[in-house]
Amino acid sequence: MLFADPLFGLPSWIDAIIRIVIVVLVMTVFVIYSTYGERKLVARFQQRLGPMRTGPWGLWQGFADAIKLVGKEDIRPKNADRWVFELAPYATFIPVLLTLMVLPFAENWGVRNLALGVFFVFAVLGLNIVGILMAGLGSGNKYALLGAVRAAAQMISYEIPLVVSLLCVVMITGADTGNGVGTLNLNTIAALQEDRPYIVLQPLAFLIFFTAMLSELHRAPFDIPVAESEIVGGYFVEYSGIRWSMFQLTEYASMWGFAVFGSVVFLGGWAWPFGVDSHWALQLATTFTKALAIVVVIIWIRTTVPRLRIDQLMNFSWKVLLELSFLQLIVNGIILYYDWPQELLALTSAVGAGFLIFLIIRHASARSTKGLLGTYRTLGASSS
Amino acid sequence: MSKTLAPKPIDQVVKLLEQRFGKLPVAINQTATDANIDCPPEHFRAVVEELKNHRDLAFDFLRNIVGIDMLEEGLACKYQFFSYKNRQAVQVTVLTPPGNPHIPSITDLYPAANWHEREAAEMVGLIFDGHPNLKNLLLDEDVRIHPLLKAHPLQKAEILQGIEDTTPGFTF
Amino acid sequence: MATEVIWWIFALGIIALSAGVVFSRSVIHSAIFLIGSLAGVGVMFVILTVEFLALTQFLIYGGAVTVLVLLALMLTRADPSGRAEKVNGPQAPFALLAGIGVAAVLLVAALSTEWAGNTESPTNIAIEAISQRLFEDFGLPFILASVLLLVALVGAIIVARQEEGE
Amino acid sequence: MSIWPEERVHALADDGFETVDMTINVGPQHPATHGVFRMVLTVDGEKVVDCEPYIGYLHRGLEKLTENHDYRQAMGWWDRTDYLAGMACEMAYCMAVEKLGNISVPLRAEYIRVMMVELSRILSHFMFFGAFGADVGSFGTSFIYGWRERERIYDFFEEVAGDRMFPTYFRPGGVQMDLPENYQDRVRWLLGSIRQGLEDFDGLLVGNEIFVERCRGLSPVTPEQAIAWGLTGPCLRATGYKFDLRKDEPYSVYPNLKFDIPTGANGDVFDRFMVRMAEAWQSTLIVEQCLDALSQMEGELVLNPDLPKTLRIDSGECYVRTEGTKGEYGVYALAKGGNKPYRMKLRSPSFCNLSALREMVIGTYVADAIIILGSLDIVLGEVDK
Repeated sequence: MLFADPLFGLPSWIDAIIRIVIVVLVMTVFVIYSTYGERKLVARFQQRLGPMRTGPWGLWQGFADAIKLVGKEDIRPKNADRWVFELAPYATFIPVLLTLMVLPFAENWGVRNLALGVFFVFAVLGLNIVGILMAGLGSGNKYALLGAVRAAAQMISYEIPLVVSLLCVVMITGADTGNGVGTLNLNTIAALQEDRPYIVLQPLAFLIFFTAMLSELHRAPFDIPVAESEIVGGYFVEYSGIRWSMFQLTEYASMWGFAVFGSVVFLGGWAWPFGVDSHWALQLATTFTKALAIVVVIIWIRTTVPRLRIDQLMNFSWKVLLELSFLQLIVNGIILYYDWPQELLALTSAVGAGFLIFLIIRHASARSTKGLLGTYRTLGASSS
Repeated sequence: MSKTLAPKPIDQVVKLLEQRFGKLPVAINQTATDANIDCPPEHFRAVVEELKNHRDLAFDFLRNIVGIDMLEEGLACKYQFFSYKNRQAVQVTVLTPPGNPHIPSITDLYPAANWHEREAAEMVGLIFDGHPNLKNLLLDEDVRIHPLLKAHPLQKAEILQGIEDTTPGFTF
Repeated sequence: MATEVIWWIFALGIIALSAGVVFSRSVIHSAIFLIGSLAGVGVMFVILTVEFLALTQFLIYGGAVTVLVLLALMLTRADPSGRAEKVNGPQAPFALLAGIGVAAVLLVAALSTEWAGNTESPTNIAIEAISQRLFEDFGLPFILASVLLLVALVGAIIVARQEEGE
Repeated sequence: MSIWPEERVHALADDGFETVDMTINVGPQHPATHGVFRMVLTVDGEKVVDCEPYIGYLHRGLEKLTENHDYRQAMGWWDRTDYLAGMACEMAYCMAVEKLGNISVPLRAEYIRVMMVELSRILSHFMFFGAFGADVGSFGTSFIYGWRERERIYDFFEEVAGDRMFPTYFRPGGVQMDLPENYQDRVRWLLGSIRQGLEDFDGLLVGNEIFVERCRGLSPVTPEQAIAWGLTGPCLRATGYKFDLRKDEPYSVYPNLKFDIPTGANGDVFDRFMVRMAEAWQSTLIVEQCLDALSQMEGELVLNPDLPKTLRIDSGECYVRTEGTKGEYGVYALAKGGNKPYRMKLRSPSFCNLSALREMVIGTYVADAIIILGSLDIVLGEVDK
């Protein structure tokens, strides 16, 4: 295992605890401000102002919400399964917390620098479902149960394209490290992108990763497990107060976690465009900016796009994303095996990404949706 | 399908109905808007079947069912039919004798009649024989009052009948 | 020393959770205890510094298998409220016999084997070495196993589809 | 076409697995029910195998109240039936009273009425677009889009009548008072922003492939089914059947106005949406013609001056139907002397459209059931009377 130097020369485990505490505290502040930021951003998309009353431009709104949530009554339904119900928020939160442990926010700025970083992230994220299932089963509510079933089905389906799209990148790191052996270490993956981020080489893989990420996060258009207009919040419908805020914390923490993860793997992390030798503050700012960009896009999509149906969601995963991601994997393998130039990688992946986008657009335009209103815009245009 | 037919004048509809129903013991007259057939309950089914199935009549659409409390005359039920095919409208009035508010249901001919009949049943106490599910629709399921009867008070403390403990209900 | 303490804590924890799997009255609780116990085994692997195995344990057993168990439970039970359900039927004595048998076999095997490794200073096996073994030394058996699993998967789907179609 | 049998219409999917059917209660407090409506869905996994709607949570005894109030007093209750388009309900009520009492209405008042009713139709349709978008899951953005134009129309209503949702502006024999001074510019500006709003919806929802994918081909209804189930209004026209009471049984000044009746092709959810879009656009054209006509008769009377203080109607019976925002809004009225109607009955389009819900949702997914319910565009004030 690679370890960065312990802070102040402390023993390794004290150093780890200090780092964990720092990450958790910073994450909490981030979560509080990302709820505020999301509300502001969504409000702007909807031609509103968003929170304005608490502090200047409503800046303290997040803290006010947090205090309100902590002070709320913690309600447990009568026919809930007590321990399952009460432990579920923690069971969802811990895996997300664990993923934050391996993310490099700048060079060696992270809790631990694992050799198996990428593998660790998706191994631990798999456990996330357990907490959701516990919430759904323990609540004694049918909406919650339905939400949990949907969440489990969806997360299992989308984990495969997610993992395969990451493997595409890991394959390429093998060509970059020089010895032909790829790396799963997130820090190394970031450092390898000093010259160009992997999104240039693998746009298709990034598209697949981004889509699968939206699904894993239960964000629109894949927010089927929490669909407010159908099952009113899904698996956390029965939670209130602090336990509900644990779910919110999990949601936003995992959103940031995925954003940092995606920016490290695809967007060059802290290394691109300022190089591996830049100042740590610049590196931190770079990572933050990239993660923020991903988060903003997630929120943007949420405000504009309706929700898919569960069967359409499954079809999209199993019939489009899975095939494309495996195709990308095979093409990468061929190109890397014969040592063809990397421009070919970029080209094939870009063609694939173009194909994916074309598929979606053709699907929409083939149905000539724009015609109907146009016919009735003027008088007598449609009179028979 | 999409041709626009002019609505048929009422007197033409009345004439048409007189040709069809001259033999039956029904009275044909007209209201301010529609032709009207006054029909006793026992001939009601036959009249409606004729209205629905005859080529010249072809009343394929049930607009509305109104239950009315006519006090000492009994309960009346008015059906508004419309023919999309021939663009004509007719109203069928069924007056049930006091104490015997039974009318055959027409849900098998017009699926749309289902909720209308349920509403008329709970509001004035008509009974539609052959209706698949004559439960209360708008009122509470276990309430057995008929609020649109003229005898039912408007501004009094109402006692919801049919509930075991007869505590006063809502006061308006 | 510290490692040993942690090892003992987790070992006892695993035993307690496994007992929970057997003795809890609700199927849901059993499944959750099972997840806990499997995750504990994963932690044991971490203590032995075989991270790859530990993560695989988390991914396959913690994430996938138990989730499938829970999903199957959710879809097949009449009462979604998670109330206790009778799990012990007339098969209990046979299950006990089978359990004792398996435990005995495992114990005998564990005690009679001459273990090659050394728990005092475990060796850290790099993932490169594992992949070397898996994809080069034992490449053909690995691929054959994959094909077998794939065939089983496709077969399962076909069987399920046929029943739906009729 | 089954007639609501007690037994299951669709046999449970026999896929060889011993799965358990689950009943889900949706409503009366549920974001998708647009008010206090409740339905109990029996689901097999995600498929709906049965649906039992329950209504009446908002029953206010409209008909009983009308029987016990003066003709003019009772009109306020009728505002509150289709509370998204109060003026359209007033129109039907006033027409019924006028029919009973043989009351004539000045021409200027008729044009004002039609203009207000068409603006109400736009109001109601915008509410539908917004709420339907939220049903499909666009996180409130469509809602806010719909609200923007609604606020502007409501502001105009407030200036005209003093109230936004329940204006009580019409009177038997005309309208309460003339329009404010600057109404021509005001309404023309309104029409511009309404058209912009429709374009925005066209871009936000219809231009979105997920929306189209969700709505296309969902619960297709044939014209025959629609007529048998009692569907009227946009739900009927979406099936391709061109029938609109404004054209086919014309009333008021509609014969003098030029407009088209938009129809769909498949009767599916998407067509219901598009028919309403096109209808709202046509309504703006009608309002424009009304404005032109009104500018020719400035200063004329807007209320029949010969009416007594208390309306007394000796006898009469009528069934007046108007094209309400949701379908055929019919009023049955029976007078037997005195200053109160003997019986008044509302044939509410939402009520009749909703009665077909069960047939439509069986066999669809839970998420689709919500969308189908949304596509019927029910208003619970009208359903429950």
